[in-house]
Amino acid sequence: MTGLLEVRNLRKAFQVKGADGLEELVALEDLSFDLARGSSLAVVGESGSGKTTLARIIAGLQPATSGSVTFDGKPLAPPRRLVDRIARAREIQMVFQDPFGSLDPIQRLGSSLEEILNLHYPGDRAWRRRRVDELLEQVGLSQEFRERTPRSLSGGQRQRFAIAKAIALEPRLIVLDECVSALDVSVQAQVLNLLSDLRQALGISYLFVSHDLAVVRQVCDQCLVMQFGKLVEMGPTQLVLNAPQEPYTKSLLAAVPRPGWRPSKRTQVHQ
Amino acid sequence: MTAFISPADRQAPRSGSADPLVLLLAAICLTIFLIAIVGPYLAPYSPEDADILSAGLGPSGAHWLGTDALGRDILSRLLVGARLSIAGASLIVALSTLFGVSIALACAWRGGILDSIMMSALNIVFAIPGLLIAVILSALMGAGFWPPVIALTVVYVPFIARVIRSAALRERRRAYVDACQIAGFSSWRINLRHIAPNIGSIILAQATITFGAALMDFGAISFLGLGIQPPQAEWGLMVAEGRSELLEGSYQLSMSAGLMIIITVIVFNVLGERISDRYGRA
Amino acid sequence: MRATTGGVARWIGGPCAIILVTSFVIYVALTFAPGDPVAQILGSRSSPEQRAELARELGLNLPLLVRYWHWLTGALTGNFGISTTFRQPVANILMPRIATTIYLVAYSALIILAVGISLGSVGGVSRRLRPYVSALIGFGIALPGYVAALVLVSIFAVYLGWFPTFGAGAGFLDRIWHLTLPAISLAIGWTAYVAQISAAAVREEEGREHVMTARARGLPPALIFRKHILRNAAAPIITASGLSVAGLVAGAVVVETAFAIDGVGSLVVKSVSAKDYDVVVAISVLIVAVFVVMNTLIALLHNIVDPHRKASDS
Amino acid sequence: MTNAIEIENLRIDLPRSGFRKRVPVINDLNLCIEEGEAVGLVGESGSGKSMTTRAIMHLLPDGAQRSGSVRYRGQEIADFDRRTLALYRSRDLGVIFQDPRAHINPLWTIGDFLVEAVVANRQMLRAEATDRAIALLAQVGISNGSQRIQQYPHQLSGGLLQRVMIVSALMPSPAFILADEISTALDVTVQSEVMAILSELRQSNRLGMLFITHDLDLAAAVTDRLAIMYAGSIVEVGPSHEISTAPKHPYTAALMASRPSLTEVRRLQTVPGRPISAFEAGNGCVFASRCSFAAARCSVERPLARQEKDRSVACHFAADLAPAISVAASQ
Repeated sequence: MTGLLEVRNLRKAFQVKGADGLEELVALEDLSFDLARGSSLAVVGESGSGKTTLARIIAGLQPATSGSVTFDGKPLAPPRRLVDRIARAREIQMVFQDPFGSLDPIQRLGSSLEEILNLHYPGDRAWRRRRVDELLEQVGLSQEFRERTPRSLSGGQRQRFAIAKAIALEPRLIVLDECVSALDVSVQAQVLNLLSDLRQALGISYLFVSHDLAVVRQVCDQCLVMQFGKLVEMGPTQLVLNAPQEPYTKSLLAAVPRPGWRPSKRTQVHQ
Repeated sequence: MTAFISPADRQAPRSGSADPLVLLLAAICLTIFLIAIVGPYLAPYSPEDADILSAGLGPSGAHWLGTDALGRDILSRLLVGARLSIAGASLIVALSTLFGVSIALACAWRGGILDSIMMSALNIVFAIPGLLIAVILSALMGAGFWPPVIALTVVYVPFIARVIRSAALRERRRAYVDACQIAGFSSWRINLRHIAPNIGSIILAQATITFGAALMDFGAISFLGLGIQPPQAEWGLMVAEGRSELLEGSYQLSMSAGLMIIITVIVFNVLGERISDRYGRA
Repeated sequence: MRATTGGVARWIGGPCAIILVTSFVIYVALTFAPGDPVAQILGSRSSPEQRAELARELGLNLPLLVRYWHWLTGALTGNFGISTTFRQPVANILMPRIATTIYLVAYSALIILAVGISLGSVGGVSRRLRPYVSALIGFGIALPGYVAALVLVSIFAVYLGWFPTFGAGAGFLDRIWHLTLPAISLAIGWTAYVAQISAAAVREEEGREHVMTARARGLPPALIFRKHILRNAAAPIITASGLSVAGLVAGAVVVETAFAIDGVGSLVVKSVSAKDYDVVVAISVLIVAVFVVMNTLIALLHNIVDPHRKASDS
Repeated sequence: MTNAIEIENLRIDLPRSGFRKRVPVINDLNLCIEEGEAVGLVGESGSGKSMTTRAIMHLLPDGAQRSGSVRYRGQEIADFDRRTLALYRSRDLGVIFQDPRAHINPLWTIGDFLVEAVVANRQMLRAEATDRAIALLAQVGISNGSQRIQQYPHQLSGGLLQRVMIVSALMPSPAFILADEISTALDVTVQSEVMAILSELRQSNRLGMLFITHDLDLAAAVTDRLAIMYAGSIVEVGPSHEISTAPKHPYTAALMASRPSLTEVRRLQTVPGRPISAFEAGNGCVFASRCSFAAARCSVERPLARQEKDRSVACHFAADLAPAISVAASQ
């Protein structure tokens, strides 16, 4: 099994204005991991763990401060030129947390998908229309959605459409940044099942960023726990969640409400 | 962080039907524009023909709004004056919106040095009061139609750029812009096809409100004697021409021109506010 | 210690730099303005030799930067050049007029702050009065100062005879009497603007969650309004008030002309028409300075009002 | 035991953009909370949970129309005069909101926020109140209270700020706590700690509580009874441990079955469609459009809540469905 994505010594620091001029805020520190082809890797952590920064770097929205990201054997640099951006778009796609902000509010769904297809695979109209219908169907939206705008969609429908946009280019990796955390539980289940189905059908890899351990278990076979920008623990999801090695992972697991659970004062790990 | 759970946004069955008040106001605006275009053909008298014999007449069947001190028909001058006033204000709005929006989009998208240089340059223009710029530029270029138009364009560009820049920045931070980048779209496409249409209502509202201000300021410069020169007709100039008659208790000239300005400005302002209230927040 | 020197540089150096840059821009712009000041002074029948002589005397043959430097050093010692129309030093002409304009602007500023903020608060809080207040505001914003001036004159001066129609008066009470109508016509637009911003800020603050918390805790409505609504809405209200007071100085140009008041504003219009550029430059720089100082004051006040900035500043 | 809060046939209509008339957001809601009892109100977005807390505070949004009754210790709160209402809000209720950063005025210090209500309502003098605030801060695990009260909200983390919010609710020694999604914005480890503190304080002071959340497991862990809410109505009420192990209403069961589990991977049960609001519900059962057991009767006739010992279920077929539902929920 070769790695689809190899991350080595990744570091990201932001310059922020502090009390004494500029200060360095480290979001990621010396992070290394592999994502195997066809595998689904969860990145788990609480707020401030740097997981969203990692997702944005891999998707090409932010440059890293140092370290390297290799995709399919080729180094992945921040796409400065348009050609690079287009090339990256066909390899890696992303689904965002906020289902209400991540879609252009006034663009109809059909036109949104066609815009993407037209840019990457300029073909005849009939083919594009067929493909749009196919994509909508794949995420469980009927054809009548083609003429609707995101405004008239519920959160779950929006998120499913965002997934349709992500798979439209048949990428090899989809970065999912907290993509179900804003959804109601009953709707979240629909999206989680959809993600599992799509992975089986299309063989896409996921980098699944989440704070929710139960959700992670549902979608991912590999799991990476982060805290304060550093890697805490990594391994097969089942192993990490059933037999956590690190105290932080244990405390994280202990804090998740479940039947018979009682809140405890000593779960928060202070630095 | 949780802003997107706000119930107003959740389903938003925003009805596609337009606001009736907006339609009515838009109709009035169109009428004003129409008057500006066909006004000269509707005028019962020539606006520049002085007739000392019929000077200073009150309203009558022959002269609905009376005549001025030179015996010119006030209604005719109002109708003809609409052309210069409205054309001046429209040009100012069109030019300042064009430049303001382009600067704003470029600054918001690029950020960094371009943004800070642009914004400090605009801040320096801001540091000089608008009317003062207009007065100085009129001095530089001489009186007439174009000097106040150019001067007021310079004055309004920073205002528009500032408002639109902050709207564009807000828009740029929304996740759909990231999504567009990830889909491989070019910066031009993202700005022109996605960001600009989404802040379109803000641009429209800003332009509408600027129109009112431009009409008033264009008139002010003529009022000061630095813009349109007599015997041409322009509303602000007519207000100034009526000043001496006012002291003698005859107020048709100043008041009719003043009222035209006020009504036009109110209509445009209310329209602008309605647009931004109703369609501004996406 | 480092922070204090940095603060001084920011609060004093920045505004000074802007004044310097704008004064240069204005000076250069007007130097290239059409119309020859030498010809203005000597009249058209003067000989070329006479003109060259005067030009040398006035330093017009020197390079631009040197001339600006002379002007700047002069200006810093109160010498703004010589007016070609009045044939007197600019400073002598300006002094009495500045006093008049300050009276006018201060009078208007008082009206703006008192009426604008209270009208805005009422419009922001009272659901019942809101439509009337917004109608009033809408009318005020759409009323150009020069039209307002004429309306007020025709009603209160010509028809009722309560106030004089022109002039600035002498002595404090006479001045107040003379300047009432001009001050009101100057203030109307800006009052409406301040009221509009205040109403919007108060309304927005009123809908905030922390105000709901205050209500849920049973705090008295008057306390909620003062401590949680008005206090939090202060920032935009300060900005609007500061901008309008600065804008008054420019607005005086129109209103002083309309009421034939001998102030700085009417002088600039006359001087522009007469191509008396030394006067125009002096007044422009003066107005810009007031504008810049007001903007700095706004920023300072913001820092006092907002603990977030206060904390990151110290 | 007496009831602290009784809500009877509560209906709230709100004006809504895009609609001509007001539309209901809460419809025929009935709920009683005994003195000292903790009740969890569980529901998804748009179910009307937050509007219920606002009805209890008597702090409805502009233009809201309310019918039915909300009583506190037997007295109708709509009949309170201004003074009584202020005292009821300040002394009887302690309210904790979801997002402390938005719900605390950023321009005043923590100390000012904590003491202002009790001082303004003449319950305590400022010095007394400050001492109490510092003591309470210590109880919620903030030991350096005398320094904290001089700080501004932006200088505190979300978890600390939520504890400050809890202290502010406890300042006037209320009899009843209203907690609206108080841990949603917090990380799980912080949530666990804040909830533990709140439970402890509640038990030692014998406070009643209405705990509002979308997380059924969390609610079950900190309350005595649960009320499950859907589309502006309560569909099921009962003791927390019973509901969370043996739900009787199809919606409760669906909610549990769609939640992924920490311990095993299985195909999730999904509920088709999205959560609806009260005004979309029509005349029948509020859940009828998404219920997999729905029959013709369900979409025309609204089921009444059937009381059975200490549980009540609003479903026509609650008795018949029991076996099917217990299988679904335990999956």
